[in-house]
Amino acid sequence: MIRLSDDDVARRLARDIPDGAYVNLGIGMPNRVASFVPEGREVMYQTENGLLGVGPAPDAGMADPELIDASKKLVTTIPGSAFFDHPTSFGMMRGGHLDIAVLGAYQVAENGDLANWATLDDNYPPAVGGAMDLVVGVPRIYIIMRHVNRDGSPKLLEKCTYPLTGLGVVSRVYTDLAVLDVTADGFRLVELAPGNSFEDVQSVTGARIAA
Amino acid sequence: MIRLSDDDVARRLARDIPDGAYVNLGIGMPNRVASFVPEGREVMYQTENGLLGVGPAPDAGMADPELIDASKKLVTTIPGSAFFDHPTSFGMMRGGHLDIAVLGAYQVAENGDLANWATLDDNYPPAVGGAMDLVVGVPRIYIIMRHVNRDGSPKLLEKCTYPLTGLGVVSRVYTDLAVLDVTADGFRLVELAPGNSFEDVQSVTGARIAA
Amino acid sequence: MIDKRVADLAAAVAPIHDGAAVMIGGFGSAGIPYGLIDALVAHGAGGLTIISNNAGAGEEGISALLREGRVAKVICSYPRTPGSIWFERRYEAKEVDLEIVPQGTLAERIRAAGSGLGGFFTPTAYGTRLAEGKETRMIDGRGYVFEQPLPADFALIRAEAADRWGNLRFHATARNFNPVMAMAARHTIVEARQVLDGPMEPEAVVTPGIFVKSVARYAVRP
Amino acid sequence: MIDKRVADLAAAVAPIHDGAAVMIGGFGSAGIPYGLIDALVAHGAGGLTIISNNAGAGEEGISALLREGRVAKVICSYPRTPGSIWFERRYEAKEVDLEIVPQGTLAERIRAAGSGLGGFFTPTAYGTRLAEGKETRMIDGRGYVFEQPLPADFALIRAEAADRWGNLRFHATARNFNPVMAMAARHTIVEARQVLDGPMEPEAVVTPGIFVKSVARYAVRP
Repeated sequence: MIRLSDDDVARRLARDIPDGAYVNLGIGMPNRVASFVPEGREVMYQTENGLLGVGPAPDAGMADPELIDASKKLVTTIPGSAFFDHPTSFGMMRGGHLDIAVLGAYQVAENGDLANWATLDDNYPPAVGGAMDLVVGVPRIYIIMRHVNRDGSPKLLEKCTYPLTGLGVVSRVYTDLAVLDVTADGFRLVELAPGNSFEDVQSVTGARIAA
Repeated sequence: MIRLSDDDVARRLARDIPDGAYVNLGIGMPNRVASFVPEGREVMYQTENGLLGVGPAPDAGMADPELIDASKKLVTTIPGSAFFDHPTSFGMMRGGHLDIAVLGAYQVAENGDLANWATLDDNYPPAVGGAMDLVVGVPRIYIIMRHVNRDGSPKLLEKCTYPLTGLGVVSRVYTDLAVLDVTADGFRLVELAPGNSFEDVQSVTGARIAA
Repeated sequence: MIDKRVADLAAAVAPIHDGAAVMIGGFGSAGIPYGLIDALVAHGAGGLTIISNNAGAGEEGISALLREGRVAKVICSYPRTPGSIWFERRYEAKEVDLEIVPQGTLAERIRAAGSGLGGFFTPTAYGTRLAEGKETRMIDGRGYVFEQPLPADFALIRAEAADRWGNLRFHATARNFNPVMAMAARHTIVEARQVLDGPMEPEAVVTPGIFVKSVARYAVRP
Repeated sequence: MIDKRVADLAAAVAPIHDGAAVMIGGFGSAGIPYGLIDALVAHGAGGLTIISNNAGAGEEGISALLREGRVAKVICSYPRTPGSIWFERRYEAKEVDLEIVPQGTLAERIRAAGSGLGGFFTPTAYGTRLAEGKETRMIDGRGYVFEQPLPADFALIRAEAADRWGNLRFHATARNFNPVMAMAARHTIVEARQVLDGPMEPEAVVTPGIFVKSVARYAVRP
């Protein structure tokens, strides 16, 4: 199978971020999306730690150590930015004010259940952060992830086996093999990554995909 | 009986406002208290509409029409003032952050019940404002009022007959005849207005006063 | 590009439909969006539910909506200020419904709606007539009343300054209910005394633009 | 006269007793009151319950309290950042209890405590492991979890500037949990990068001084 690079998946997702959108990007792969949004679109990124209008990394020597994003990376403000406290930040999320959140996932189920905060390994202390607040409040939850785990096992499933982050919350999944919508009838194919067949993708997916 | 003037009752109450106190003054008689607090005490007055540190009326020509108190009177700021929104203002009240609220009353019962927002006259539309929030949150509720109604009937009672503002909330009552604490055993005399006897005051009070 | 500025007050209130629930900021005479209310009177929408702290005084603001018969219901804490003649007339004639909510509970119900909460327990009004028929609960030996979120279709907001992103700041005690109502309506409309050419300083923003749909200039100060 | 300024960080933390519940502001490395935490380590109080978003990283801040064995319990949303070695060590040795709370629920529980509410229903965590054993309710067809207020004995707060009345403002994303924690503790202690000679401008105040007990200067920026 021909797999898109992480950057190409981020680039594909970025095409679906419309001009004027308010967007929260999760840590890791989701964070790359910002750099691929097409020119001419003004997108306001929210970071849960109190900034709407997250700008790019600062130029050398211009860093402000108390101006960071949720992954603790140094960032900047842009024209139109605003600072606020945590209750306001999470009111934005839960209250349905953001348009899109882009998150990573361990597992996504065909009913839209999402598992992205804990595995079955109890040796680690659990850590949840803001993921559960985002998924209940933001109307469009886009997942960006590899289609399968490193051992080849599927991440798209009939039912999640890992602890859930939220129930029935995922709108769409962008992987290195396909874009899939979550519908009332389960996964539905939106598009295949170039060079792959529907059967190829179905064969590495743990739930039925409607074509 | 010898009755104190409203100003003298306000002056008496003002003596009990300590230096450094955070105080909410209700509309009407309670509002007069501020002008009688002894020199040298710094008191921060809160007005429910979003100002801590309410200053005196503005000088002629200096009025800001959007700088008002809860009774819609023009006010000023003082050094240390802060503006805030309604959720913060009522968080201050309910959260127990203020020290004292001074309110008027229709009736006070010996168990500390307060009636100060509605009478039994149903012709008027009801109106409650912030009174119910103040009484549940502020640890010391001081009532300033005339001891009896115009028709001579008592306002201090075994049980309120008017709709309640709050249950068991009153700490102390300042009237033109006496100062009374509300205790677990009912009203207790703190002091008599000069020239009155205990019997005089008891005779116009609708509940037993412990001397 | 994000640009929430609209041509004028009339354009700003045009989407308000008959039967809408409309929050209106302000307390006393401070922070009332008089320009937007006048535009709403001219616009003509009726059967409105008005959510505000007061119910108008004199002939201006909410009083004008009541006078013109546009209001089906008022949800407020204090409808009875001196001069609330139009509210009293409509209320006595049973032409308008009234729901009285303690002021802090009103603010908190609006905040719950804007923040996506399902309701909360407050000690306010426990044991009083205003808690009748409501769920109550004893928590650590104290009585609480369950209160539900209060959302709206529209909010009319008065700001001191706005930028094209909809960021707002307020003036003195004109802040009051304006920031929390801006969060709680599906469509928040702002009149700003100043509409800035550039962006507002990020630390000075009180209401982030995400809560705002449109901004019109109205420079008059009451 | 109101003057909340104290001589130094040591004087500010002196009232903190063994077994106290202590809120600590900050997210990542922004807005953490490092000066006050160092003073608390030197002060020696132990058996503490720490309420914060994170559980420290490296050898500084909350990590230092964990390293020195002063922490009995951590209530936080995200204890596992790269470098949270001291938290992990204490947790694996079962020397510290952990209560994980979703970040928005943590902020809202703290706000409920500071605002005198008895609890609230949130959709966050409904149907997940973090809602196990909690009261739930269907509201308009959607599942909600009941969450209780979370107060504290002390809060350690990092501000950009403070005046003698305790009014505070913050810098950039160092605001985060600091304002809400300042409301929720019985005794709120502030380190401010600048302690002003005069009053702060009333419109610029983010945390009104009523929520603050003491202010010490700590000019170091991380």
